[in-house]
Amino acid sequence: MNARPDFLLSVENLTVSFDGFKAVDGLSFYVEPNECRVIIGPNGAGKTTVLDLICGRTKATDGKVEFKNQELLKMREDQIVHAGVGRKFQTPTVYEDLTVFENLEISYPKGHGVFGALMFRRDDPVKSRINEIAGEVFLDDLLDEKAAFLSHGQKQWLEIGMLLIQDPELLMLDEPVAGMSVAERIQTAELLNRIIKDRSVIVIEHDMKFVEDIATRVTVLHQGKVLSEGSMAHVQADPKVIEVYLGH
Amino acid sequence: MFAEYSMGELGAIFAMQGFAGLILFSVFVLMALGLAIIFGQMGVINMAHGEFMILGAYVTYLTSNLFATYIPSLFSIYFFLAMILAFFVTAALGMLVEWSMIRHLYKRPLDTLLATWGLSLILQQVYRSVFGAREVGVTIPEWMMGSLPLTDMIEIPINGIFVMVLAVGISTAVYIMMFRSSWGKQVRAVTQNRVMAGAVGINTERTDRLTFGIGCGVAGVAGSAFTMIGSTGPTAGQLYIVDTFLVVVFGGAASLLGTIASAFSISQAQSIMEFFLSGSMAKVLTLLTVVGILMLRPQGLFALKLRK
Amino acid sequence: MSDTPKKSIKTMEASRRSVLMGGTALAASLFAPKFLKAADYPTAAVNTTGLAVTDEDVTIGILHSITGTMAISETGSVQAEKLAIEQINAQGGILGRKIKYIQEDGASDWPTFAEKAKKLLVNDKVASVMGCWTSASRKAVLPVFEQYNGFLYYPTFYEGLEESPNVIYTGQEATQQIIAGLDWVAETKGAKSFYLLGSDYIWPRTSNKIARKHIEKLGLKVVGEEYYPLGHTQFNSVINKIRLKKPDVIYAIVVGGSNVAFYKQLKAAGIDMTKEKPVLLTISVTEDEIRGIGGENIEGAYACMKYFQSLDNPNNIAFVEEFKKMWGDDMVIGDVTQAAYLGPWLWKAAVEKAGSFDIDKVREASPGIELTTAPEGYVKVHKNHHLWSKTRVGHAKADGQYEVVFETAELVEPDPFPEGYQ
Amino acid sequence: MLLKGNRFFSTGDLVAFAILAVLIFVILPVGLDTFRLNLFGKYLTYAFVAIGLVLCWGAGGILSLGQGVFFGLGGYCMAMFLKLEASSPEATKIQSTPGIPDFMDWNQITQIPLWWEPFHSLTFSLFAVILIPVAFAFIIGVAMFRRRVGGVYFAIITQAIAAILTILIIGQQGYTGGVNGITDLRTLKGWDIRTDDAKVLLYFVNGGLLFVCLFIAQLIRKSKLGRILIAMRDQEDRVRFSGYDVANFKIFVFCAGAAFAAVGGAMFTLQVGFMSPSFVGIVPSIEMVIFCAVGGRLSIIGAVYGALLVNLAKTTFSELFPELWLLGLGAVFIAVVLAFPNGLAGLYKDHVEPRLLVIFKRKAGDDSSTEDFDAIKTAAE
Repeated sequence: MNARPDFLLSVENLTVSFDGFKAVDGLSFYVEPNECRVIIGPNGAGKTTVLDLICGRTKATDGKVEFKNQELLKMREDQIVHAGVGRKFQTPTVYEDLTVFENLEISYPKGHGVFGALMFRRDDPVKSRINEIAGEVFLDDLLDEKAAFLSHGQKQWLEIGMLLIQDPELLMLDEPVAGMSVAERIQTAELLNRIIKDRSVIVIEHDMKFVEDIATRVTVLHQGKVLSEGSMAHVQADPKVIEVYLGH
Repeated sequence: MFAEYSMGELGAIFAMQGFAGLILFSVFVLMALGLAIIFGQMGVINMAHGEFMILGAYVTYLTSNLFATYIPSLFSIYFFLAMILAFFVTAALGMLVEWSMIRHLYKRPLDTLLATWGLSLILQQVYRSVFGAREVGVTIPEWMMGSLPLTDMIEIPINGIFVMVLAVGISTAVYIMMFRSSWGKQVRAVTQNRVMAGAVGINTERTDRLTFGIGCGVAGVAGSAFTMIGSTGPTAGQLYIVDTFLVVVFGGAASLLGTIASAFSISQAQSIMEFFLSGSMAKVLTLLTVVGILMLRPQGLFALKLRK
Repeated sequence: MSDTPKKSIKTMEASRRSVLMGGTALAASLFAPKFLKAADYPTAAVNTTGLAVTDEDVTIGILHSITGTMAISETGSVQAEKLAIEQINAQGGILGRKIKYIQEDGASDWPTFAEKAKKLLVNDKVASVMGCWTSASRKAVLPVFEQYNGFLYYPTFYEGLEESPNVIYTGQEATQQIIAGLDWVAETKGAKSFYLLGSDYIWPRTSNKIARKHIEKLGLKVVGEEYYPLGHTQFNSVINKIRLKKPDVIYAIVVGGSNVAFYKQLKAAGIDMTKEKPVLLTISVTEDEIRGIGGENIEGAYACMKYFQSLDNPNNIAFVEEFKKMWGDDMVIGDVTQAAYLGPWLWKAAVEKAGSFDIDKVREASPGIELTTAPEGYVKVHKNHHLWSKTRVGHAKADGQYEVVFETAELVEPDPFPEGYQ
Repeated sequence: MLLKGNRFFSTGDLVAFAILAVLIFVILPVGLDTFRLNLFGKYLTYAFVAIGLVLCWGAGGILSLGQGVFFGLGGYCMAMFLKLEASSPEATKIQSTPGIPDFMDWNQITQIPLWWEPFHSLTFSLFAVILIPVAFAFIIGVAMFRRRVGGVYFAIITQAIAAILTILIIGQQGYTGGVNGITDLRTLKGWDIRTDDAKVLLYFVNGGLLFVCLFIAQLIRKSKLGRILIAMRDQEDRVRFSGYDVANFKIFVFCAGAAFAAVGGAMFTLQVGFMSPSFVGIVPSIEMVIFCAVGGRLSIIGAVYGALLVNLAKTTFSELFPELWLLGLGAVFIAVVLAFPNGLAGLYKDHVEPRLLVIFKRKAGDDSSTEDFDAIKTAAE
């Protein structure tokens, strides 16, 4: 089976094994432009590992990952980012010793070489872009605050902001609302709904209500393999899914 | 270089050289085991490892003097008692150090390096003040210093055999303790996730202290054994530190088997090169090879592949 | 920094303590004291260059490592120098002045040596310095002594290749230690082949070079030559090589901690030195080192030195007694310790001959100075600033002492730049 | 208004730089005799290394236990030039081969080896002082950071490299001077570096270069690169997924640290008058880390004070209590790690700087904005 060019991302026969244990096993799926794909599945199904493989954090044992017809598996993490893939981690990963402004500034897609970084100037376009993004992720009042002092939910937003500023074509979010208060959750859902409009998104999420809200298609993973794929209604009705979820 | 020798001579030399390699291997294993526990399992960079070894050597020295003065009739077996004492004395010091210093630093592994370096300076000065700046001569029972002539050419040093037996014995003991006992499980649980281990009811403080103490104790036994083949002086411990760390790192820090495999490969490489090259160049080449391989394979020889 | 006055107070205390420890009943008979009165030598006349000389005393420096890896070796030298100073003071000092000393720690670190040497010369204006042990420390202080015109008494046997107007070398240079010993082993033991072994630095390398040339001159054979890094502790491989080559003589110049490891492993490998197959000849193991090695581990080896503690002459018997009285009965005295002991005495003799503390005059007076009271016997300063001395061979015994089995009939001339050996 | 600070220097930084400048260029030269001043000059050469370590370790989280290698390489490059100049045929006419360095003559080398030849040129030597260590650091950096070796592993490998280089230098004594090092250096282009005047001048050159390095380090820290280093130290993965090639940044900062160390080494050779393998090995390398830790691993100015104070303490302790100074030194290191992890700089930042700033602020008068005042308040809290 050849990768099809009309997909933004095609994952084919993706496999990784850790000392013989196949965490992801012959996995294939395709993401179209402007699609919001949600990956669900029980713990240990390999969801996070799939994201790790796509963004280069873990090296695949076998398979293909093509993004806009570029093979991602051969690229370094930073090259994958420059190709247009952004990744948010499960636990909020921000630079605690830096301010919110500086966190966003580091993610600003300019001056990414050593000398570029040395010569980087905080000029007006940079400032206005950072302000804009900060507004979008509800942090415009906290720009000079150290990230360490943010609440858990605010850190999640900051990380999303750090992705947005790169303007990726494919955004991968690992449990973006985990550990948030109800109010934060509502705000985040609204934020996500806004940002998934003009790009493709892969989301890992447990909250079914939330999944129903945003998903174009849902992929159910089980033991490193695709168990079911389709619309939310389709997978919810799939007996295999019901067995895996209820059988436990 | 071998043209002028008979086959018999060559065979004998290679046999003995192989044996020399095995002795070196045992020496490396003994040096590295304590550190493999402290550094490999606990992540503490103990720069005072050599000083703990020397403490074991000084304990042996004191024991030998005691026996020579008070019970000379039993002098020929004092060494066994000395090793046991060395274990407990260094383990006790190790636990004291863990309690006063190391336990505050588990989250800052690189800082343990600095603190233990400070400790090593202090220990060196204490040794110097107590035992004098000069090396002390540890008298080894006569039977341990001889050799077993196998053939006319091949002679096997008894202390070499002793070191080898000790290395095997201690490795086995450490292996059983770390991987076959419930206590070992606790140690591994604590080192992998301290908070979680505490939450499931493991007394993490006690486990840490005992682990560190045992690591130091093993170093003490090694130091005690090395009085047979090396020198005992305030600064002698520093000689061991580079080799020891390289052995542990090269093996893949968290793996005991790796430490042993690495001790084996480094010792064989060094022993072979020493035979064909001059001593200094052999040492340089051995170190370079190890560093080179580590650059290609930074996780060491044996490492678990894990999801990060 | 104003620690200089404090230092002198401390120094005086130290000397007082030492006086109590050592006792004043020195070998007065031996060193035939001639009490010179300071009044006969006015300070203005004996000290025209502003050295630390007063009407009562004269200050010198002691510069050795008290800390660090070299402290092991240098302790004996410090003790010997302090003993000599005590004895000189008990006899009334030099030109009627007591010797005070300022002791500095070189800390086994060469820039520290240079730094402290400069402090002693520039800040303390010491009239001479007893000090250094390793070649590296001497090389580090040498430019300082030459620049500020200081005067150093250097006690260690060393590789030669140096002749500074500002240094008196009280130890032997390499040829003095090597050639006679090789002749002896070739003659009495019938040695034909040699295996040269050393720690990897300049002294063993230079010494082995001279040894190789001489061995080849004698028409004999060097079957192996090998160096191990300083601090190396595993010698099984080289021991096997030695076994393979079957030399008549192992010529070993291993130093420091390596020494201990080498001899212990040699013995354990079944090479019994008392059987003299092969003969082990060393120039790096003094009685001091044997304490670390253990007499039982080196029994039967031969060492080539100019001094052994067991030398049987009245000078030495008195010296050993005084040394033990001052520093404890368990002390042993090696070649370098004795050479260090000569330093203050040679300086005293030179100052008295010159009638002045001025460095230039002391330097001028130094060649030709004789010491009949030296523990090693009679020594004389050569015009190349080294000492004429005898070469002796000692046979190591299990109790850690050497039995002297040979000594050259005449004093051996020092030759720091030996023609034909370079 | 100078004191208001700018993109690269906050007011606090300016005050700290100014105090250090006054100390180095006014107080020490006025207060000390040439001998002591020369000592402080020597201490300051270690400050170069410590500044590099602040960048590598404090900011970037890369702990190198082999900075002595770069210090030594820089120092040896300088020493080779000076030695060749000191080995003129007239000065070495007693040798069997006049015109070559004395240690070569003792080792039966009759001709200057090819790789020594370029060191006849001062220009080449000065370039080599920086470029050779940097190239070496680059090779190590590429090999290690590309393979993602970091943390403890990096520390131990650099330590092993220091050990290897020491054995090599000692073993190849015909070409390197062996364990004695390259000694008896006299003149630089005919100018006697051993005189008191020369020492004073060298002290000031050294101080000047130190400030150049401090300035460069400050630029690096205050640029986006500096913030990336901190980001990298705390969340290396996140930096990767923000689109940075982390290895390049590590290589850069490691090379920068090596360059600083090399300058320090060259100045050391000039001021002390020799170079030997005892500055290359493990012990000096770890001591250099300790200077940095005592000064405060996050502060470049702190690093300078750390180098000064530890060395001063070492000299003073060893003069006053020669038999006990190791105890004191060891205790200081443990205390710094356990009780003051941010070293002297941490103490200064918490207790001294806020008060100083208030004083300067008053003098600065109306120019100071309320924004700055807030900053002071935050710092004070």
